[in-house]
Amino acid sequence: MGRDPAPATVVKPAAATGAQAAAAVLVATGVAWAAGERFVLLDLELSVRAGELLLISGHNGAGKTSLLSILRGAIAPARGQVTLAGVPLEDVAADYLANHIATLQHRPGLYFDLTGLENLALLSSLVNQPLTVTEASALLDRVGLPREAHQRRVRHYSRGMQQRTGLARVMASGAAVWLLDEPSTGLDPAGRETLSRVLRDAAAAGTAVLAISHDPELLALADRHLELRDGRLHEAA
Amino acid sequence: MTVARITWLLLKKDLRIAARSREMLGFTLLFAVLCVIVFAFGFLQEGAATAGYVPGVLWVTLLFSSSVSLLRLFAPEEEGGTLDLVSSTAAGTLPLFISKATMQLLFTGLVTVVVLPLVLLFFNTELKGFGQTAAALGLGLVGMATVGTLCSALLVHVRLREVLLPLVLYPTVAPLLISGVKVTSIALAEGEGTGDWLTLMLIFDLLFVVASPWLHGRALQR
Amino acid sequence: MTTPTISPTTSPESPELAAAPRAPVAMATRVPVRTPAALLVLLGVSLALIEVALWWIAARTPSDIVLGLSQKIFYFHVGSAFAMLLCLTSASFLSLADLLRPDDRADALAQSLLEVGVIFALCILTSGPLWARKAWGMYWTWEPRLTLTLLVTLLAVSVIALRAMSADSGTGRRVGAAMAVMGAPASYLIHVAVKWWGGTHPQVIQGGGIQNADMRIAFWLAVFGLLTFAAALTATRYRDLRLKQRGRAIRLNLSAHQLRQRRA
Amino acid sequence: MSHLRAALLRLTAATLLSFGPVCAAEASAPAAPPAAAAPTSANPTAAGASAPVSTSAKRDLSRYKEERVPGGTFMLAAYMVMWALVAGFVGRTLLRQAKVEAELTDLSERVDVLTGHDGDAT
Repeated sequence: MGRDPAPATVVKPAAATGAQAAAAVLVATGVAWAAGERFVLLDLELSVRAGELLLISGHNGAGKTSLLSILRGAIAPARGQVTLAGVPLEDVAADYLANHIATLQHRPGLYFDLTGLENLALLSSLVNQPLTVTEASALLDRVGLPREAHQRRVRHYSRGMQQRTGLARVMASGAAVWLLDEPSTGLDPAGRETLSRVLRDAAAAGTAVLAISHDPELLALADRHLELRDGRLHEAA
Repeated sequence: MTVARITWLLLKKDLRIAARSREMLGFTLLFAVLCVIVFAFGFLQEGAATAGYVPGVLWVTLLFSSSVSLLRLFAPEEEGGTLDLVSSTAAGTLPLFISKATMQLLFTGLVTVVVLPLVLLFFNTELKGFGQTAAALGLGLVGMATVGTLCSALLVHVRLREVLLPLVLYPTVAPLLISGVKVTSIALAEGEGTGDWLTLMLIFDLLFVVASPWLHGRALQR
Repeated sequence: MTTPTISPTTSPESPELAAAPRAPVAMATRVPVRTPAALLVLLGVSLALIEVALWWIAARTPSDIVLGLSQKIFYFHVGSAFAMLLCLTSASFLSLADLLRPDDRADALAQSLLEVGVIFALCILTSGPLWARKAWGMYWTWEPRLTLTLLVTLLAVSVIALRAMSADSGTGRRVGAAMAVMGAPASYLIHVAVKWWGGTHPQVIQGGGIQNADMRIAFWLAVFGLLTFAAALTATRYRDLRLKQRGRAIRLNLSAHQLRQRRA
Repeated sequence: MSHLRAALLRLTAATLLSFGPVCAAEASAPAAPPAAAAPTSANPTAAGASAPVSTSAKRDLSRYKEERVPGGTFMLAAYMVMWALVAGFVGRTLLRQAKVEAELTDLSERVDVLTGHDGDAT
């Protein structure tokens, strides 16, 4: 590995008011979001701390994906606000946001007509973390992408391989917050193993990892497990 | 500096993707050729296609084929879900816009290079006033590429955009189209007085080149 | 007019929600639930002007030597054209304002102006050809002013359709606004098209003006009548859209209330 | 809303009334060559002095002798279509407005029930 995939010191914590507050990187207060004329999220409170692996689950249509979009600043909440290191998201410049929050969604966030290596090289230079070929290659090795696939186009990857490459993109971004939507989709048992290891390592290195998942393997690993119900987050049993 | 660097990165990527999916360019060229042939059929009079239709056929073919390629302009981003990643760069949305507009310009430029001789050949016309025609085509393509990229970007997440794209694009580029046809017909007839039309096209180009990236940034903000 | 009264106190907005930093949708300020008197006055003035104009046209203006009675469409045709251009260009500017700083009022006003503009455009597009059949010997020519008017109308209709299709999504609103802004140069061109492209459209106002006093009076009566009428129509539509925004906000608040009740 | 409706009816009626005699005059008049078109009955005084709209000068008049386009009818048709368009728009607006108003009444009642307010609390 050329460098640590997730330097923890990128985001400076806000003025410390206590041990907990100091470590909270991404905080949502009173967040509400409506689909059409119905509130899906309401009075939602959440704080994601640096170095923790936080899992969110909830039934279909509970608003998990919308919550993720709000947390990464893609859509503005109807009410309430989200702060990144104490700064409201709407005041954070788009590129700063892109540098500090990395997301993995249903689509892997890759160009299908570029190879895995080219994707990593391009997308990492966009967030000011340019990777050398060796570094990119090492990352792809780390997520378990076969060597011969590095130079193939992503279009010819299987769903699981695309997911792995997407994970490598998140690791390459060097972001302090990871937001992952169902990261284990399409992964085989070995892939899940890899995913668990990568997330644990990232959290250990100080990254705040928030994943939407129902994967028991990840649940066993998580520091906290919250359930999204009735528009709010509850401690899961 | 950042703008230039990121734009180059994105443009290089687009060129690479275009080179790897050559089918797209090939099919667009085929479509343009087909357009010309169909127009020739449509305007057949007493067994010969009439030369008077050359400017119209040329410009309308260019407009149609540019709409076809505009509908695919953001396809690589949509397919892999990278639009968010490339539109939130340190230089904002500008590099994305410039790289896409450049791609569209290159694309339609290539189509023009193929279509122009073909139209002249099919309609038995000699190319006179080449300078004026080239200037009009150049100005027209620049304007159409910038406005087209804006339309394409606006409609990425919109349902029924295949229908909506022409509805926005054609009224907006109508001034360019009308003056382009005028200049071409004057030039082909070796007439005088294309200067005013070219100036008009230049004014609209300037307006489009300045306004389109700005509107793009405003409309796609978070 | 029978209108419901919705007093601010009946809003289910709980204090903590009211204090939330961002309003959800369209909560902004007062909505005129009663038809404002000004609107009725405007409507009355416009209708009176139009009736006087009609009478003046029928009774006082001369008949054209060549065109006969068909020339008498001129007054309302040009009046409608003024109204259309005014509506569509102001819709473009308001859309621009909404893009710069999202404002529900600007959005609603732009929407109503677009709709009224389209209605007047349709008026022009029917009265024009009927006049042209007599004057030019055909219903339609590909004359720049006609062509551009048709194109701009199509653009405006597609913006309205886009908004209707995308309900109240932010994307639809921004895209629609950008589309409306893009129509502005074409709208301006309609105004100058005849001069630049040398179309056959008569240039009565720009070239020389109207000589006959009765014709001039009828003309300005029709123009002001139609402009005020357009304003009244826009105001009516605007009020409707604002009421709709208000209804949406109330329904949102109701849903918040229900969600909280379910939790308790 | 009744104001609007009444006003619209009046307007349409006025249009028809004011143009009725004019058109009848043209229809009944013998199809004279347009160059010599007589001033309409409604307008005996002004016509002699009137200048036609400036565009008529260039026109080739011969065609009109043969063609005889019923200009008055066309004009009336144009006015009718225009008012029909406007009336359609206004009608639709009124319908939509009535719907929105009914909805708002319903909503405010529901809100009152939920919050325990009296209906007329102001």
